[in-house]
Amino acid sequence: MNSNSKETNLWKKFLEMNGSGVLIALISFIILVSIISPHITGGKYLTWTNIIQVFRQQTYIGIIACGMTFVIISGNIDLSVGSQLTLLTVLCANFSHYGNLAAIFGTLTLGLVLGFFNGLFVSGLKLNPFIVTLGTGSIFGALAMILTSGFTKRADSTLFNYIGTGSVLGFIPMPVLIMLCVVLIFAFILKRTVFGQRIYAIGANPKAARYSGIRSRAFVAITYILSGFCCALAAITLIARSTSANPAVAGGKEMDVILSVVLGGTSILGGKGSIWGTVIGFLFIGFMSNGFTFLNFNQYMQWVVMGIILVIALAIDVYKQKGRV
Amino acid sequence: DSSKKNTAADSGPEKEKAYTIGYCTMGYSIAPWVLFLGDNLKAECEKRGWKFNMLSAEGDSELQAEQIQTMISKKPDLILIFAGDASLCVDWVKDIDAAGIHSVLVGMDVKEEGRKYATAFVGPDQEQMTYNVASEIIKEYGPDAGLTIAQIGGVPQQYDYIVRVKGFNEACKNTNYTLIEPEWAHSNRADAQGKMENLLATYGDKIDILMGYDDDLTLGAVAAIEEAGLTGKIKVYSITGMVEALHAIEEGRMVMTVQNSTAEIARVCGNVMDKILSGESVEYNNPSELFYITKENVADYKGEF
Amino acid sequence: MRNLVTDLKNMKIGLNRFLLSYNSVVILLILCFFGTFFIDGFNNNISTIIFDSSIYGFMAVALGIIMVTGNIDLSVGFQAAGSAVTTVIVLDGTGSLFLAVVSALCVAVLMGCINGFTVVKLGISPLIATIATNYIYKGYVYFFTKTGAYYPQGELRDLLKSSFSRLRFFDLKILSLTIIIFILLIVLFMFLMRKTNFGNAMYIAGDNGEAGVLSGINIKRVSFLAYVIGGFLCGIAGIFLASNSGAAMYTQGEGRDIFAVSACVIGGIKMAGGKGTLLNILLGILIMRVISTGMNLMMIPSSWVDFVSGVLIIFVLVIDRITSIKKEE
Amino acid sequence: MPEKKQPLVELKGITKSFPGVKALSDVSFDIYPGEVHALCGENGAGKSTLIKVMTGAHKPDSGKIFIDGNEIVINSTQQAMESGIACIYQELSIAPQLDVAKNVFLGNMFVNKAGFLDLKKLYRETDDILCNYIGLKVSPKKPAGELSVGQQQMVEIGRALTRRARVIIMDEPTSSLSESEADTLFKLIKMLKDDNAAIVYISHKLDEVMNLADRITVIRDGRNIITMDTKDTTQDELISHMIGRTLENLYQKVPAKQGEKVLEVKQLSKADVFQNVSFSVNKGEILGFFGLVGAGRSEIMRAIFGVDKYDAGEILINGKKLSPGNPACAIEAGLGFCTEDRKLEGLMLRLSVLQNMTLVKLPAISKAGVVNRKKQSSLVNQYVENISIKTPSVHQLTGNLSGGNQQKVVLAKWLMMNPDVLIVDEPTRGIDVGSKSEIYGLLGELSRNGVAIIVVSSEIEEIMGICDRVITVCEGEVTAEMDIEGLDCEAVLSAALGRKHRHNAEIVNNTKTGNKA
Ligand SMILES: Nc1ncnc2c1ncn2[C@@H]1O[C@H](COP(=O)(O)OP(=O)(O)OP(=O)(O)O)[C@@H](O)[C@H]1O
Ligand SMILES: Nc1ncnc2c1ncn2[C@@H]1O[C@H](COP(=O)(O)OP(=O)(O)OP(=O)(O)O)[C@@H](O)[C@H]1O
Ligand SMILES: [Mg+2]
Ligand SMILES: [Mg+2]
Repeated sequence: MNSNSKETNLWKKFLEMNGSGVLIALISFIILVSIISPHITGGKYLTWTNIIQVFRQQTYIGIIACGMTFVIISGNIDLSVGSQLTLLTVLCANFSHYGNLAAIFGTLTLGLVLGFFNGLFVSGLKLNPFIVTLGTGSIFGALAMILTSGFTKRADSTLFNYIGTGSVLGFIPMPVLIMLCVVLIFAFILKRTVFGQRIYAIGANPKAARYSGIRSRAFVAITYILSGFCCALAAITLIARSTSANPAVAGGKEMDVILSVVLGGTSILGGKGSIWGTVIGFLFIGFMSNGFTFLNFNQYMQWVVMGIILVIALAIDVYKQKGRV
Repeated sequence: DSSKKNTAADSGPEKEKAYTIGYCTMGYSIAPWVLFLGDNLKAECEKRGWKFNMLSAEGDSELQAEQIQTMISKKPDLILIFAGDASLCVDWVKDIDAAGIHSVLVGMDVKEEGRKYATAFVGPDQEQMTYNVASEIIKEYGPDAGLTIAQIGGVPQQYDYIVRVKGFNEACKNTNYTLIEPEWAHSNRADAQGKMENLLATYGDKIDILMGYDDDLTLGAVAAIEEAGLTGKIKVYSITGMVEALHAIEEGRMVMTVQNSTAEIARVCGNVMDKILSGESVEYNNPSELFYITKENVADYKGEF
Repeated sequence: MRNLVTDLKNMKIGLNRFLLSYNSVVILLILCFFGTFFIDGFNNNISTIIFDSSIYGFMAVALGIIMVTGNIDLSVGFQAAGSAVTTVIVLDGTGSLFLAVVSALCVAVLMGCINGFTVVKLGISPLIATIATNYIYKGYVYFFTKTGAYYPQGELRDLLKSSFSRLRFFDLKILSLTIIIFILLIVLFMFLMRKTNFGNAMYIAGDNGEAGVLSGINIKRVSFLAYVIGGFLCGIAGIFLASNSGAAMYTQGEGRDIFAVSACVIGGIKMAGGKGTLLNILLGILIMRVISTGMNLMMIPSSWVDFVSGVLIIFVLVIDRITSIKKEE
Repeated sequence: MPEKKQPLVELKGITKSFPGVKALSDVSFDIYPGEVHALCGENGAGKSTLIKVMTGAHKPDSGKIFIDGNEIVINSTQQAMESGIACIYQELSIAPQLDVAKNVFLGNMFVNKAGFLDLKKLYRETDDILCNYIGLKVSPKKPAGELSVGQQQMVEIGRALTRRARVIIMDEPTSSLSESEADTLFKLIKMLKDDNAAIVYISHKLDEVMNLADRITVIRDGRNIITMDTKDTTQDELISHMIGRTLENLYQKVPAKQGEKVLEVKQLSKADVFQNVSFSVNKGEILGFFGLVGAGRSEIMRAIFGVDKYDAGEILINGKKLSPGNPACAIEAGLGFCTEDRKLEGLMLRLSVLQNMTLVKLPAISKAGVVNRKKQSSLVNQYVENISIKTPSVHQLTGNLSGGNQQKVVLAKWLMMNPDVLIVDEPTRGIDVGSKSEIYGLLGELSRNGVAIIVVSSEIEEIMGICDRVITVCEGEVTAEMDIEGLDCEAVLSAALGRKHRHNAEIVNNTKTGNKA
């Protein structure tokens, strides 16, 4: 190993960190917007309320992304989360008419069930995760339509109002608090527990994992169940906030989720990644769409710019991975 | 010319013939309003003991074009169309006409060049609807009040939203109002709330008026306004007329909504279909009444959903 | 002469391969049987099914070719829509159909290059890369279609309509220009993929790219070109889409990628790459179209179509799995 | 070698470093037409890297490359091939779904005038090569993935032949070849020599090297040590050059006292893989499993460990029956299994040394599922020292370690769970003598600590050197079980060959025990 000076070492460490490339892109984007926006819309971008707002808007993406991180690290993918979220919000809205507990527990259980189905197909029957979850996705989505026949369901419950609009210490909104809890717990599981460590192993080399006595299939199934659970949790916060659910709710949200995870430096090949990176990922997306409002961009501008920024951010991450296996 | 078309007159004397009505909608479940339109039309037909066949394109005009063809090949007595795109609809009514079937446009009219092929149009002029809302605003504050107006819509490429935005902006042309780029919530109330938060974070109380193009979404935005404690400061105008919206108006969280009543449309449509199928001639335009609901008259109405 | 012999031999091999992917054939036959006997108006719609299959087929084939090289492209839909928009813009501006077509193809190929660049040169994982580029193409399409369907004025529109998808020989829908060109292209690319060095390299790229590189094949170029070809095919799709509805629309791009993926998978293309023929894809497309048209004819809500195709995808995978287990034993 | 002739390829002062490792520093190497030039060195010495520089798979940081005396810069593998350099890489590079023929001619397919593939010629030529050169009796149309590892290796050798190259590089070609296959290879090499081709030969099987090579170049830690003519050197001298110290006897066996029976296998059978395998191992015993490649030993071990299913028979550990088809249970019962293929079955190449080593141990060093980080790293560091794993840090990705060190990481993983029975399959395949002796030492120490060890190996000396007892397997059947005491290779070999192929035994015998001086 050749010796280098302290700060370059620090710099190296920073680059080694998952999603640091995106972090760079994010920071520069924020700076750019906060400089430009006053001249365009006169809006102050970098304010506490705005930051909190981004967190709150990304709550449900964030929660799902945490689950997705597990799935992707274990070398699989779940394209059905969008439809799961839709189905679960719709169901949650229905349940809410039978009382809070029914709503919350009903939704969570069903989340687990949906996840279980994916897990069954992927690790039980060893089917290709990408395609299977594509399939289950369209099934769940269709179910949401069929069950509701498209009708917007409305949830009414005081507890929900509290979850949706309440806040802790007066400045941390309830949904954000829930998300933070999920983030911390999942980060802990991933980094510090046997389960987490073995998820990495499975993603890196399933065969070797099996030869080391890891019950890979069970573990993979569990990651999907976790993902389903997260969707349920997200559905609850979503309902709590908007008190209404229609089957159009979460069309295409899975893309946002996957982008968040991958932007965070989690390898789509599995075996590498972190929750911390995922947090950067979904904040990045949140700050972007929020920033576009500050720049008074219209939809097509947003899409073009978003696409370009994404490519750049991802390219940076690839570039700094060069030379490492 | 509806003479050559097969009507009760030439399809047998019996009055109580069970007709089949084909309904091609741009999307059954993409928004509550569309859904209720479908259900009410269905009710109208079944009330008369007619068969009601629905094909829904879920927002995909390409698919709707296919479904029109499918519907034609089914040879119903009359085809109702809630068009996803007024200009493409020209071709559709042409084909339907060529197949010798009556076509009635519901909720959304076809472009001029198509009107000679269609038998009738039922429903409000959506462009006019938002135009009128804007006129109300102008009447209220005057054209040079320098208002800042935020807009929130559903799906950017969905035709009914496109015309609504168009109508509103037309009306605002010769004023000195500043219209912020519309935000699109993709038929998701939570998103609408988020978008509104962003707008508030950006413009704060600079925003004088919010124009919402669908109550379901408007209500999301209203929630955001409440949280920001700007209720009453920001005047909220909207359309469709949901129950919740009427409550909001009563409680002063919204100023106005337009009840574009699907029941009303369906009722008128029913009468029109009766006429057509019994061979009578009908006006092309059959406007359904629009109700502009404000605090004053809100008590007289009850929302549909 | 010799070549002829070998050609014939390979045709035979091709036939065998075709029959090896029998599960999709069986599914298709069953569906058609069901359709002809239980859905009235199905037979009159067969030509329509084939017609639509070929229009959407271009995109599926584009994706399939890319999948063979072990990559994926989730932006086929908006590449096609992009080409459609370009066709209309140029036609509207210049009034020259020729220019319109040429520029549409150029734009589409350019999009393909962009994808190729992000995946191959920048080395971003294809799934993510094409999700990202998709935003760009989306933006481009939406910019022109944001006020609804965008079409050239007056008789130019009729020109556009009558020029491509409405062109037929002997006024038979089954002999539409669309279908003929589609079949020609399929044959052409099948030939390319089976009989040329380039095609062979595509399979190597998907099978074990590293090995290819070590034995001096320029795998990167192959994968890149696959994306370019994909773009080109989407370009053609776009032109026919534009001509079919005489306009460019945002919805021409929405959700097509999912259709394409499903078609490829149901046909039997492997995600891992290195396997599958265009015949597989063809089957997949037909199956998808038969289902959606059939259910339309039965007046079944289109959400059920999604449901069924979802079930079908999983079903096919399960069958696949079982047969592969059988092979192992 | 006739020195006046001009070297075909000459490397001068090649330097190459990877992040964290300096693989090559100022290495020079030359090769003349008609000679076999062996390249020797420990794992991680830089052999593969050097030849990858020669074939354009790696770009050197500095240094010159001359071909026929004039300097060139090799930018791509393609360019290297055009200038007549072909290579059989250490890691298999087979396209599994393509058929054999297309694999043999990978990258230089026949194209007719029209520009289309000439498949007829392809299969004709392939047939010719398979029969006349590499003696492989498989259909050219069979997917390469269905061949055995050895056969795949032969396909790659065939690939190198089709290039009509002037320089053919072979990086550990025999590591997964059966004796007969290896024999064909040696014949091939002789033939190529006579065609005045130059061959660079890398192998850890030093007897092969001594037999084949005209010259030997030794590199250590990425530096030139010496280049010498084979005829003026001995194997021991070579070894001392390689590891920088003289290695007194590779196998010093300190007999361990044996305890009671730990593992007992009764009538284990699996249709047409192995039949009625019965044996048992005691505490502190090292039991050898000898057989030719493809005899079915790995399958037996995999079945015991529960990776594969088996049809009949039962397995007892400490008298308790082991439930089949579940490695997790086997591990709980105190069984450890160090597989034959490191990269595929042993390691997570994209994970760190630390993560790899503690994979099995994790539950033991964690409370309520939460890993105790301190214990983890201290444990790992301790093992890294004890079995001297060469790595910049415990956080280095195992993919960047060299073969020997990777193997040690795998071993460490199993040592950590301190097993009652440890199965090691080909523990020293592709591993240098230095590490070899260390690994043997390790196994011996384990046995003295009362661990029962099963060693699967294709190298007779290994068996003779470290085992107390040997079981020979031939075509899935146990043909003999003998104590090593006063046993000679002959008996073991002929037992392994099932007596039928007496003649074949001679060949193997010669190549194996030929030059043990
Ligand atoms: N891609 C790589 N990235 C980082 N380090 C590498 C890479 N390839 C090789 N190395 C390092 O370079 C050194 C030389 O590796 P090389 O494979 O040439 O050794 P070798 O002599 O071939 O060993 P073996 O006999 O086990 O094959 C080793 O320390 C290895 O860790
Ligand atoms: N990758 C493979 N594909 C197909 N058959 C294989 C493969 N590897 C081994 N075999 C076959 O399985 C049987 C047992 O192989 P196995 O490797 O277990 O033998 P072995 O005695 O362990 O030899 P080795 O020295 O390689 O361990 C043999 O018939 C062999 O040809
Ligand atoms: Mg090596
Ligand atoms: Mg073995």
